[in-house]
Amino acid sequence: MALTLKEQLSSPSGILKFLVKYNTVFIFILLLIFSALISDVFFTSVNLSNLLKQVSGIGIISIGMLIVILTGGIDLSVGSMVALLAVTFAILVNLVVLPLAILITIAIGFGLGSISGYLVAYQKMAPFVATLALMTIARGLGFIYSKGSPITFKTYGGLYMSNFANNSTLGIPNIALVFFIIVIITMVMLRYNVFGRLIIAIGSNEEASRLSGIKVNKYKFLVYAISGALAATAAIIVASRTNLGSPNMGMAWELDAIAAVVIGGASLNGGKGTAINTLMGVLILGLIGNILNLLNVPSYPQQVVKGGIIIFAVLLQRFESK
Amino acid sequence: MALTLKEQLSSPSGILKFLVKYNTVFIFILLLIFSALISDVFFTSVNLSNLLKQVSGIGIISIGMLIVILTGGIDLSVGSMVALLAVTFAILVNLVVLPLAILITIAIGFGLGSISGYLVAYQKMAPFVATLALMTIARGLGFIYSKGSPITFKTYGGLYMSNFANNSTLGIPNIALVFFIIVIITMVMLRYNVFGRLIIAIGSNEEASRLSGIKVNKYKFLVYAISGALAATAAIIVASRTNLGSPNMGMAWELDAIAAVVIGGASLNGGKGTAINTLMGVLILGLIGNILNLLNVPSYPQQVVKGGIIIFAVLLQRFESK
Amino acid sequence: EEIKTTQSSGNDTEDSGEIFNSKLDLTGKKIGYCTPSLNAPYYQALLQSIKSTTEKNGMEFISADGQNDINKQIAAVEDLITKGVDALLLNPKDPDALVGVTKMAKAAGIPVFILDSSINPSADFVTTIQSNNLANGELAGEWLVKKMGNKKMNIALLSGNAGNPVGKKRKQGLLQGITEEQLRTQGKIDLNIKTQAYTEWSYAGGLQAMEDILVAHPDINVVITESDVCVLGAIKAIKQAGKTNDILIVAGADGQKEAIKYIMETDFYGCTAMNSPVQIGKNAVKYAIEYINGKRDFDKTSFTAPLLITKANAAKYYNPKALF
Amino acid sequence: MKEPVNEYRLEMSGISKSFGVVSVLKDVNIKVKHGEIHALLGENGAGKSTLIKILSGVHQKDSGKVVLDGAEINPKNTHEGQVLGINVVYQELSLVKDLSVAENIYLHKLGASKFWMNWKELTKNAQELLDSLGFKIDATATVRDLSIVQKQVVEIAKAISEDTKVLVLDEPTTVFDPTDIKKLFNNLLKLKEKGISIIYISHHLDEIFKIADTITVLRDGIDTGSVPVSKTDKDSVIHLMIGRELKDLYPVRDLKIGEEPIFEVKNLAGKDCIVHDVSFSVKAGEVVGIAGLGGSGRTETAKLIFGADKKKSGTIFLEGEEIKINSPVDAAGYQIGFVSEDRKEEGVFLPLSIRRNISVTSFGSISSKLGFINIDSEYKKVLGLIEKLNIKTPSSEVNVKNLSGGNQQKVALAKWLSIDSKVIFIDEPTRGVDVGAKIEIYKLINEVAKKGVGVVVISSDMPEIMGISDRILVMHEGTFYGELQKDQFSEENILRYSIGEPLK
Ligand SMILES: Nc1ncnc2c1ncn2[C@@H]1O[C@H](COP(=O)(O)OP(=O)(O)OP(=O)(O)O)[C@@H](O)[C@H]1O
Ligand SMILES: Nc1ncnc2c1ncn2[C@@H]1O[C@H](COP(=O)(O)OP(=O)(O)OP(=O)(O)O)[C@@H](O)[C@H]1O
Ligand SMILES: O[C@@H]1[C@H](O)[C@H](O)CO[C@H]1O
Ligand SMILES: [Mg+2]
Ligand SMILES: [Mg+2]
Repeated sequence: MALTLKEQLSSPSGILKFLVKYNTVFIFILLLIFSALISDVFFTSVNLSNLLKQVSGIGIISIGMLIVILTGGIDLSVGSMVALLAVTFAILVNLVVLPLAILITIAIGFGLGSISGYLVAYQKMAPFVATLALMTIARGLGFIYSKGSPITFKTYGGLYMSNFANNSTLGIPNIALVFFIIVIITMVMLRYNVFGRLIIAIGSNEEASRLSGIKVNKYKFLVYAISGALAATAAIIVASRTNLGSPNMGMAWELDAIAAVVIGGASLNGGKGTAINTLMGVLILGLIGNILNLLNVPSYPQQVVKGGIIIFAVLLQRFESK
Repeated sequence: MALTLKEQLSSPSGILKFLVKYNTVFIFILLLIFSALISDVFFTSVNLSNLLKQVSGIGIISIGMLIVILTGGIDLSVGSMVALLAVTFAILVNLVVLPLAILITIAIGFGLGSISGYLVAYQKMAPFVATLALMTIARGLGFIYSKGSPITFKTYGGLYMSNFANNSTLGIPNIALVFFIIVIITMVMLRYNVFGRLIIAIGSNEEASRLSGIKVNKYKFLVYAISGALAATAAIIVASRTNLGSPNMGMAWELDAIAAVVIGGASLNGGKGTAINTLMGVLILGLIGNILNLLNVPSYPQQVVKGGIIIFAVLLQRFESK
Repeated sequence: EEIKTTQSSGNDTEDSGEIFNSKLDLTGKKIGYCTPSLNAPYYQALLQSIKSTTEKNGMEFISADGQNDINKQIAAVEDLITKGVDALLLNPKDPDALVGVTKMAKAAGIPVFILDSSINPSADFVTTIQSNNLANGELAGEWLVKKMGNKKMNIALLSGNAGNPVGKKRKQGLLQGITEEQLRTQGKIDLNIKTQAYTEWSYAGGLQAMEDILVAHPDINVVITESDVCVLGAIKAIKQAGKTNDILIVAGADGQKEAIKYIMETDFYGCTAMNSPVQIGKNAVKYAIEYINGKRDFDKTSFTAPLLITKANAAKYYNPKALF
Repeated sequence: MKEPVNEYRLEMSGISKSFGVVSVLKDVNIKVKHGEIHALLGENGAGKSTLIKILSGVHQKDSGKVVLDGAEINPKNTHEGQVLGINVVYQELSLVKDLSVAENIYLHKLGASKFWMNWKELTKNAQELLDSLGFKIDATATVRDLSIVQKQVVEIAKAISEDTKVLVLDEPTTVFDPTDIKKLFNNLLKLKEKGISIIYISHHLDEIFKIADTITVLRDGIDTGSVPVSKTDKDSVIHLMIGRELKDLYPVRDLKIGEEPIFEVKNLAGKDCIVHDVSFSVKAGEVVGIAGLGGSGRTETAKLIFGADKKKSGTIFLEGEEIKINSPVDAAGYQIGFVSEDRKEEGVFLPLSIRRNISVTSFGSISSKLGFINIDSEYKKVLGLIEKLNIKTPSSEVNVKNLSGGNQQKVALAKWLSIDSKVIFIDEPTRGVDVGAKIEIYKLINEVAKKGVGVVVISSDMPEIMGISDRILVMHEGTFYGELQKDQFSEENILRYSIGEPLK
């Protein structure tokens, strides 16, 4: 009969299942060990903290992407949203008190995401098209509001954010902490919260969900709105790190985010994917870039090698899950 | 019984079906009429021929994208492939006779596409990841081979191609003719050819196709290879139009191509989509850019308006198909 | 080849319009400008300069954006030609790829002015208006050697994006400046560039590149760059690593206001060279007006004067209200 | 007909198969003669489908031997199986929805065929085949647009489109009404005459005794031997299957039915379907059956009421008050439940665990205000239901796609029967469920009704609908043609109303 989680883990086939479910973790650890072996500076605390800082922004939007992908959708607008919202935040931080600036930025992110959500959920537009349109619109607005130039933080609030974004707590960069907290919340939500359960259900069989009386449209709407709010969070973080908001930020980040989610084993058809594996996907992609830089691989071949490592990592993952 | 077009059109419900099936055509015609009304230079033969020239390259890769998407896959590498293959063609055209240069370029495109095809079909990699890796690799190789700079056509063969690419036959630009021929072949293939029917079958229900003894892997492999060959064709065309091959070509074209296919009503889950509607998707996207330029809309707002028109066009399409 | 040079005025005023003499009535004349992209403040500033100068002179301004794609820029120029303009100002994304459309313009009777970037001499154009990227780079390189003297240099190079011809010119200039000056003053070349990274002309790109460089090459004491923008983000990483006293920054362009401010206020940002979008824009419109008035004997290249900005003269070129 | 060389056309001997640590088949033997209809019976999860899939090449056996016409075979995939003359109608529909009916029927040939499609011939052959089966289906139609019955017919046509030696039908009639079943049986008898060996899997024992020659019963992956139909009867077969006697299949309906209708529908009509002028009511504690032929609009009626399809007109009353239902969300909000007949597409979440499937409708009772789920309560509830419905699984964490068909059906039911409803619509409640489990489901329906819920059961299974209903409404061409009270229940009466004729 049915086993509890603990019982399931303690049986030998349970361990195997665990390995399969979290194989991305092992790929990441493998890459980590490998990197430490070939570069003596890789495993320094400075570098690891750099690595974490470098991935936090993309990491946060990847979590938004994950929940959208879980419902079987996709959000191409996140990169441009980061740009527009970074500009928005930079404007706001120079105008109003910091907490308000943060709040309004996240609210705007939520609102913009809602537009995609509305088009997908209530107007039945293909998510790819709806969010592609929003991607263009957000980038355009970013340029319009910033007049094409970066907007620098000028107030004390900006300075505070900039310090926050570049400092660490207990050795972990603050912005990475923000990222990790978001990952943990998402983990908990996907396992133990009704919202999480329902978006997975929707992604694995939308028609069955509808006929189970689930408010499919509401949840589909919400995931895009949340993705927008997370893009705002990422925007605040990346703007604070550079002390300015630029309409050029987040270029093509949507691709990186989708890649992180998919490398984390999620299916673009929906219903499959976990926050912890997405975190691994983010770290794997970040690590590849970092180690190639440390090894001084010139830029052109770097792209080739990067593609090769992605293929290798995913093949390894397949192999493990066999 | 299969009805001919005429029969379909002669019954009232047939007309309705036709309207629904080809509603993208009507959206396009609507945009066309609208454009002609608001810009007096739009409907000049020069402008129309420009428009056709402008869309041919992306159009050709969109057809490759369509057949990949029909199987339920996706090919993110096409934009980078255009870059790498344009460089390849420029190198070759300066080295060997023209027909050979064309042949080898297409063969290389087919070969590179085969790598994605192999990874997806035989190694069961997620198409998004496999082709993303190839996207990075192809762009990197393009930079390596060209040493980062464009390679100019220097021989008579190059001159010939350049003339071909910039001239028209019977008022239609030659490269648009190439595009149209590819569209027609694909149309015929998807309706009357076994290969075409089988890729629809695979995209519609891969498991059932496998159970019916269809060589699913072979066909999945082939669509990526063909997409590669079509990227090569597009590369030859865009290189010839500019007289050179540059590793910066085709930036983000994969997104435009996917957008064209999806605006053409295809489903990213596979099994649904037609060449004629993809052609319309390509023309709609090209037309939006063209008319906004003609109307002198500045670049930043242009992006916003473009996004708005995409949403509008797709909503209209939904409305019509109700 | 003759070269004509005008004085750089810097990014003085927000409102950069200037009225030029014209015998003909310019009302109703159209100036078209095609930018390779608008994804850099520089391009935005250039566009604004052209726009305001055009409008100040009573003409209509039309623009088109190549969206960072060779083929899309060709399409954009074609659309401008279709619309019909009296002069086409073109900032080509690629020196060879845009040759065809200049011929198309000529066939339509439209004079083409190349600005900021270069184009293949076989193109049909009236003149090229740009800053002297090579000479500017050289000035910066020389300055660096003078500053460092015999001290051992471990250099990191921050570039824009792969394959960018303007970036390449500036890099050549920098290296030439360094080696020439070393040969002249020390009789040897000691050029030690330990690494290069691309920043995609962005703050965030520069920051990330610099973080990794500082880990991999802790002994770096000089950063040279093709543009201020590549290094402005990197400064964060340098500060974070507490190395502002150990590293000297030398830029081959642009004289962006943030960079000038650093030069004025700090010691680690050594110098940059003037590449004024305002000036280039003004000059371009000025030449177009001259052409409309019948002038035909233009030099093939019209450089703005090479100019190095250092602590000594920075205040003169600093304008906090400038677009760029 | 040529005299066969071997006594048996097909011999499967010593077949064993495990999925991971779960052993599904243990040393199973089955022998099928030429021109024989051989019934394969057993409880849900006994291993019937698995055995068939080994025969056809979907699964590979762990040990044992399969001999066809005297030669050992080892099909690596279904295509090899097909080439050898083994054609299967699988339990789960597996059609290619974006292709036409004709293409689906000849899909396996397309894979092997030349370059060009011969549309004319393809369509002609398919149409002839369908017509010969006696079902009305347009061969050029896209499969996506067919009803579930029509899809099942296409599956059957697909399997017999090839010259076949062994035809396997894995529960082909679960969506069929009696007339459809009759048509199918006529076809099977014709094939049998041609010497084709047929393996027939069904939980409808009446069918088996009508058509089969021999019976093999599987129990927990072990075969209990084969007997000719003439030498056995229903009770002993049931005993073999579940290891005990079954006294009453249908529970006694001795409960109190309310006076007032709890739920009432007036003049319902659908926007894009045949349903029109539908009026009926259900009282608290009442089980109302809806009978009718395939395509008569029963499913569409339920879906209209539940808000899954668009209504044209009609009013709905719940506990005497008019309510508006525009979507399933509204319906669920009014505590109206609906179990779909199409479990794969509309019922279960195949890639999710049993626990996650069942919980979907019942988070209210096991989660806090903020939506945090009390995992202990969840486990308790789910394990209780697994036990109650006798769902055969090693744990609640098994993905539903790895369950046998009948057990999937139980999961789909558990989702709705476990929560508090006022009215519940159940479309084909026991599709693919074995006799033993059927009782459990009937009991459960009874229990639910006892709580004062109005239950509407749609079923094509005559004995079932007569066994559990208090009243039967018979649908004909989109509307109720007549109503039968308990004392009027008979197959004949139902059929008369179904074809639009008055009672005798
Ligand atoms: N792919 C699989 N992985 C794991 N277990 C499986 C798999 N397929 C089937 N099983 C298990 O094997 C057992 C036998 O299943 P099978 O489908 O053969 O039963 P069945 O006799 O056809 O039942 P039903 O009457 O419900 O269709 C079941 O317990 C099922 O859970
Ligand atoms: N066997 C059939 N023959 C012809 N048409 C059918 C058949 N089955 C379904 N249909 C079509 O489906 C529609 C009604 O389907 P619905 O599913 O509501 O019927 P049903 O009575 O529930 O039958 P079942 O669920 O057994 O298919 C009709 O409009 C009819 O066109
Ligand atoms: O100098 C400018 C700027 O640095 C811009 O960012 C890229 O192009 C160059 O022309
Ligand atoms: Mg079964
Ligand atoms: Mg039904």
